Amino acid sequence: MEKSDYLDLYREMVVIRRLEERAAELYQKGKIGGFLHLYIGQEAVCAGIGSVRQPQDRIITAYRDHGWAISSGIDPKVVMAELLGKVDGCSKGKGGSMHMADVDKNFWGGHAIVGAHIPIAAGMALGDVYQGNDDAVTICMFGDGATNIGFFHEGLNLSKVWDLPVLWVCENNQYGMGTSVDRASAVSEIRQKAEGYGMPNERIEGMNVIQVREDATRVLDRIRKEGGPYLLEVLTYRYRGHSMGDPERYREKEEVKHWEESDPIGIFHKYLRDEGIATEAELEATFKEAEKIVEDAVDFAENSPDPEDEALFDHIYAEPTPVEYKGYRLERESEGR
Amino acid sequence: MEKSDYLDLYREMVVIRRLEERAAELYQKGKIGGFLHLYIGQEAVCAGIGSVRQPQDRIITAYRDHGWAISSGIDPKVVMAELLGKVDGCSKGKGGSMHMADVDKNFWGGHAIVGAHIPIAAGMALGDVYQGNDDAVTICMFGDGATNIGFFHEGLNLSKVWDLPVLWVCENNQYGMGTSVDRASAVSEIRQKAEGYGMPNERIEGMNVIQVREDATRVLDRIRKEGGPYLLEVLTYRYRGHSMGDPERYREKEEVKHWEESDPIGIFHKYLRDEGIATEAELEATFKEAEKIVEDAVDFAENSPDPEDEALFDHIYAEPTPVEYKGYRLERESEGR
Amino acid sequence: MARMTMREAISKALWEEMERDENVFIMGEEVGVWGGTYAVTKGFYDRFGEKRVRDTPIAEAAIIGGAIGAALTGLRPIAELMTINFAFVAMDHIVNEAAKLHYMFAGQFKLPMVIRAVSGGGRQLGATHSQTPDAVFAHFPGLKVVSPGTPEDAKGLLKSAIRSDDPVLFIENATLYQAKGEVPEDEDYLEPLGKSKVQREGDDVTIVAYSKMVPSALEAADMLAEDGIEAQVVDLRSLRPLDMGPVIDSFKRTNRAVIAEEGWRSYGVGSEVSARIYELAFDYVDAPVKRVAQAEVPLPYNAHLEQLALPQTEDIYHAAKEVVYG
Amino acid sequence: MARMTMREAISKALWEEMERDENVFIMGEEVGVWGGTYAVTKGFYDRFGEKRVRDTPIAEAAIIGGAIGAALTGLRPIAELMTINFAFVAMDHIVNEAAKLHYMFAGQFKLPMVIRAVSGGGRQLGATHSQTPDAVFAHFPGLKVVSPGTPEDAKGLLKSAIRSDDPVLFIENATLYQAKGEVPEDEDYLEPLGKSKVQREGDDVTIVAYSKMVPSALEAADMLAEDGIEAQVVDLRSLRPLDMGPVIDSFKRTNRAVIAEEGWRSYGVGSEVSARIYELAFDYVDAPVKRVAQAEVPLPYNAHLEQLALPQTEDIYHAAKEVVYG
Ligand SMILES: Cc1ncc(C[n+]2csc(CCOP(=O)(O)OP(=O)(O)O)c2C)c(N)n1
Ligand SMILES: Cc1ncc(C[n+]2csc(CCOP(=O)(O)OP(=O)(O)O)c2C)c(N)n1
Ligand SMILES: [Mg+2]
Ligand SMILES: [Mg+2]
Repeated sequence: MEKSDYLDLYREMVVIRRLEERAAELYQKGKIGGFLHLYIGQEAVCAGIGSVRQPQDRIITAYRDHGWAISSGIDPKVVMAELLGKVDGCSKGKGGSMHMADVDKNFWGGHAIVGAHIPIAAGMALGDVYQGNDDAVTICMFGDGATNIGFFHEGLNLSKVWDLPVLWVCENNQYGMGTSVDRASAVSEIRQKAEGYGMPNERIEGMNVIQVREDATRVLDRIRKEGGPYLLEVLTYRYRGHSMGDPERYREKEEVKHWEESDPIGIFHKYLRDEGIATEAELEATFKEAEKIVEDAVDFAENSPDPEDEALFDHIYAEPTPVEYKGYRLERESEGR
Repeated sequence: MEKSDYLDLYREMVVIRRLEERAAELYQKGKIGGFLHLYIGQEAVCAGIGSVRQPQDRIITAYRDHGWAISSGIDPKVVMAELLGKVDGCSKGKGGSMHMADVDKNFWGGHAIVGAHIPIAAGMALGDVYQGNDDAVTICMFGDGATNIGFFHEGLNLSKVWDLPVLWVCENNQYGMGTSVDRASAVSEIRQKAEGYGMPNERIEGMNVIQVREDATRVLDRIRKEGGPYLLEVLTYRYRGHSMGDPERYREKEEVKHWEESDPIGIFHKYLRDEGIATEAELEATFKEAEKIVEDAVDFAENSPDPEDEALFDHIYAEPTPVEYKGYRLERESEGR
Repeated sequence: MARMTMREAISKALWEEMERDENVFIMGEEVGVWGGTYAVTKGFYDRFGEKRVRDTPIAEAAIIGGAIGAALTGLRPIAELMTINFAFVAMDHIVNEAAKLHYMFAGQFKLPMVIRAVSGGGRQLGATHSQTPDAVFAHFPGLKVVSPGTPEDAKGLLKSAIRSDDPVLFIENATLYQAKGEVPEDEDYLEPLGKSKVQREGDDVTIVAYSKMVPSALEAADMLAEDGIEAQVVDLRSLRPLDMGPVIDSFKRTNRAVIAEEGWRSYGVGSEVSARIYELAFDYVDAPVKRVAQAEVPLPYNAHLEQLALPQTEDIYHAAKEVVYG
Repeated sequence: MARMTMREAISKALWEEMERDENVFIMGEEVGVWGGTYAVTKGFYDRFGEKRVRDTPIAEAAIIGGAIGAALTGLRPIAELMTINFAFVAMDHIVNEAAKLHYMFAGQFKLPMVIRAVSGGGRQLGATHSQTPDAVFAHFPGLKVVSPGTPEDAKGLLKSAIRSDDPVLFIENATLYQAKGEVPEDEDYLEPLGKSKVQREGDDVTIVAYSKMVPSALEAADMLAEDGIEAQVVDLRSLRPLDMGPVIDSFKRTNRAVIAEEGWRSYGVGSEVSARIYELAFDYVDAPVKRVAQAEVPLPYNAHLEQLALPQTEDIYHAAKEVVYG
């Protein structure tokens, strides 16, 4: 990695963090609605894996997707616009926080039903194999909680039976909403579940972006060479509640504090400085750039218009298809009542 | 075991076999309809486990349930009547082949949706624990194919997280319809799936009823002592097609022949004779008794009446509840049109 | 009577039934330590302990399947699905197992269980989390489907559902949790399952509604009253069984009807009610029955578009005026 | 034209589309080595190989989820669900993913996929295996739901479904597989999705039907003709979109209608069609529209009871006579 690559990675992580912080504020102000799941604390995972994945590698994740959207190359402006439900958002305001995607960047969302995207990921990998895209790996993220749902089982089994090139990444942040791994899962190490599928697996630490990069590189190489799926459990932590309005009765303040000591941005900052890759001043400047990027994103998003009313009926189908019913008001208007 | 117990067990296995053979004939004659899944070849499993389970142990299985119905204590007459859809059947003709049950015998069916009964079994075990029925084990059977569906995953995980006394029994007859284990499952030993739940497990041979008895006794004892679930994979084979009308393109005649050499009835017969437990003449006599029992069952079933028309509307709900619609003809009649 | 929110009424019903009967217990995601995603079971874990307030893994089929199994042993589980959108993950257990086991085994199996689930849109949760697919569940004989529109009914119906020996899908509406009303304090206050109820009297037009659309219909009725039109509001409360009695009684006087539902129109609740009105009161029809429902799109995240798609009080008001004036 | 069974017509449509487009492939339980549970894909495995005729584990969510993923990469999967009863196991993927992904991501995702499933009762398969819950799927915008009543339409509609860029649930009826009819041999013979079709002309009464009820309606029409009543039979063919055009055209002449469906009546197909007839042709109604449907019970195993519950040709005949003579 060049120095600039390091700084790019650092900037990206700060952008992700900062964007989440601003999103939380905008949520409090009522500018963002619905559910908002912040990625704060997990940045090393998306930044690490995102920085080593190849363009042909498909990325697909759950609803905690802002970090992955940015690491996949979506402009923070576009991410923020989607959060505000604006027409310049990556899903034109129709998807919101949980449904970011940019197909051109090979980023396939953002899926809100726990675990439902897991079999979909297997299917995408099948698509690549079928079409002879031999070098492509589908990288599919899900939480620790998601590994208890049937979709996980069916998806992992299929990927192994059909020997599909999928990197299954469990972002184990130790809770599914308020339920700790031990209270929901028969095994405390998620990687152990792969044993039931005879699937190679490992657990890695997820707070050090450099380490995540290296591990991900190694595992992606292995899949490209040997084919077949691999389960990577990445141990991480979310500093904020599950979503906005989480009473957080399920964990102690001390536990959060403890994990904040391994803040992935702090660790990377220290590493860059201690290794002499960048000076404090350079890091400071990069940090400022990141903040500016996010402020610009907020401005952009706030100035982006709402979708037109007619957009309500776009994209129900890919082919021209009559709308069954437009709601009482619009039907009335269109009938000139 | 007393000598009479041995002969009872032998008789039971022959009854099960013979009942299936007669059912196949009655199916060909159009007296049995729907799907008919024969248990022939697997008799040692239900006879072995059924003979050592305690009355408080709940039995629940899939649609291949005639053997389990008999081993659970349902009179073959009643089983045959159900196959013919008659009012004297255990489900009064409403359930048919796939839905035998007798709650008084703690036999909870007969379930036709692959794997759907697995979480139900976990719930029954929960019910026992909740109510302090400490000595009860829920014994839940399913096929090798069923271990690939999400229900299996959710049910096994729950049983381990809540430490429920369930004996999970996979009757691995090596095919789910026409798909061999290797083509459908990531691991060829089903027992290995238990590793993903940190669950004790083992694979046993399923053609020798004495061996199955011993293994089941040991495992049931263990559950009663130590609590928690256990996965027992029982290797067996079905000699007939998956159901009537199976083209059997998926296996060689030789393979079936090979397994017929380990016919569980033949093995037990030989054992009883070689160990000097019974003479050939006694076995012959017992075999005849079994045949007679089945013929009586057929007579009984054929002479049992169809349910009355009104039975159509019984048991939609446990509480008196209006029927939403009785069909055009009956509505018409009841309105006197 | 005490004034309380729908959330409190539901919570009270659960609490009282838990106190009354040891066999009643709750299982679902975040029902315990968290106190319920919508705070309905706040305090329950402390009072009743982890035996009776059971946090589950994220595994909806295991939640419903597990509840079925427990019910078979004589317990009275209340399984919470967090939202009805996740019911599809457990769909087989709801419609193929819970709805059918009693019948298939000729009455041998009893399933005294309740499935609680939150339905409805309007909170910018996007297409997968905002559905009102209630009619879909009501299609299946063997299941009872109940959805209250007022705090009072919420309490009385939920208590009846818990005491019922049949599987009941109890659908709540998240945007109604704050709605207030007078609620009987009697611990044996029960509302019968499968009975519609007149929530407002009027002779000019019948408005049929349930759940979220009940307060909307009542609001619309107030607006109509200012125009001199008296609307009778009939709350279905139960979608299966569907009690047309009070609807038809009203319709025979008003000869005009509007049906309001939050979900999609096609193959929805309004379809069935409309079809039955014509079947049961053909000779009383003075004007075409009107249906007010959700625009048939997967609900978008954007607040403005979402509201555009959802049926509004004004829609009911306009529909009623049109049906009265032709 | 060639005379063939519905099974052959469906098989032919699949075969031709597989030959035409490399991106078309089949996945599902027993579609390959076995040749399809209902023998629809017999010979496909030998011709197209295991790459394109893929036997799956028993894992319906993986089948539909996998097909969705493959479709996203540009392939045209045909996922087979064996029977629609197992669709509930994959319900989330059908209604929350397949039906919504295109919309939620503002058109970025395309899902050119077909889900084939067998619906219907009458084969003594018991309550869990005998359902006709087609309306339930048709409730969801974003999905297209098609169900043919004749071999000809089966071929033309299935080919259109495979070529469509939208997710299509294609519902077949097992008891119709042996039904025979003339089928165009043209490899580009396509029937448009979302269009109803008149299967018989008549001026006295409109019979609306689809799938299994189409031949029943035609039979009933023959019986009626002997009584001097000429029925027009309109085959919906598609439940979503639902094309009322030909129904209303016919109804405006006949002023009387019977709707026949195999599934349960409440919240079924007839509800929607009935409600729409009154909405679209209120001034033309001469008699109450009648619905013929399945008795609302989980279907029993016993053959006699099962047939008692299922709608019969005679029911359509009687309903039509009643609607004509009042
Ligand atoms: C099928 C389903 N059930 C429940 C939910 C509600 N829900 C949303 S997120 C979540 C917790 C998921 O935990 P985990 O997989 O660990 O991911 P994390 O939120 O920790 O990133 C739950 C229960 C859902 N969206 N889908
Ligand atoms: C959810 C579901 N999918 C498919 C089927 C159709 N089906 C019935 S039995 C069966 C094979 C099951 O194989 P296995 O679990 O090995 O049991 P076995 O028949 O060998 O006893 C299939 C696919 C079903 N009943 N339910
Ligand atoms: Mg988590
Ligand atoms: Mg098997």
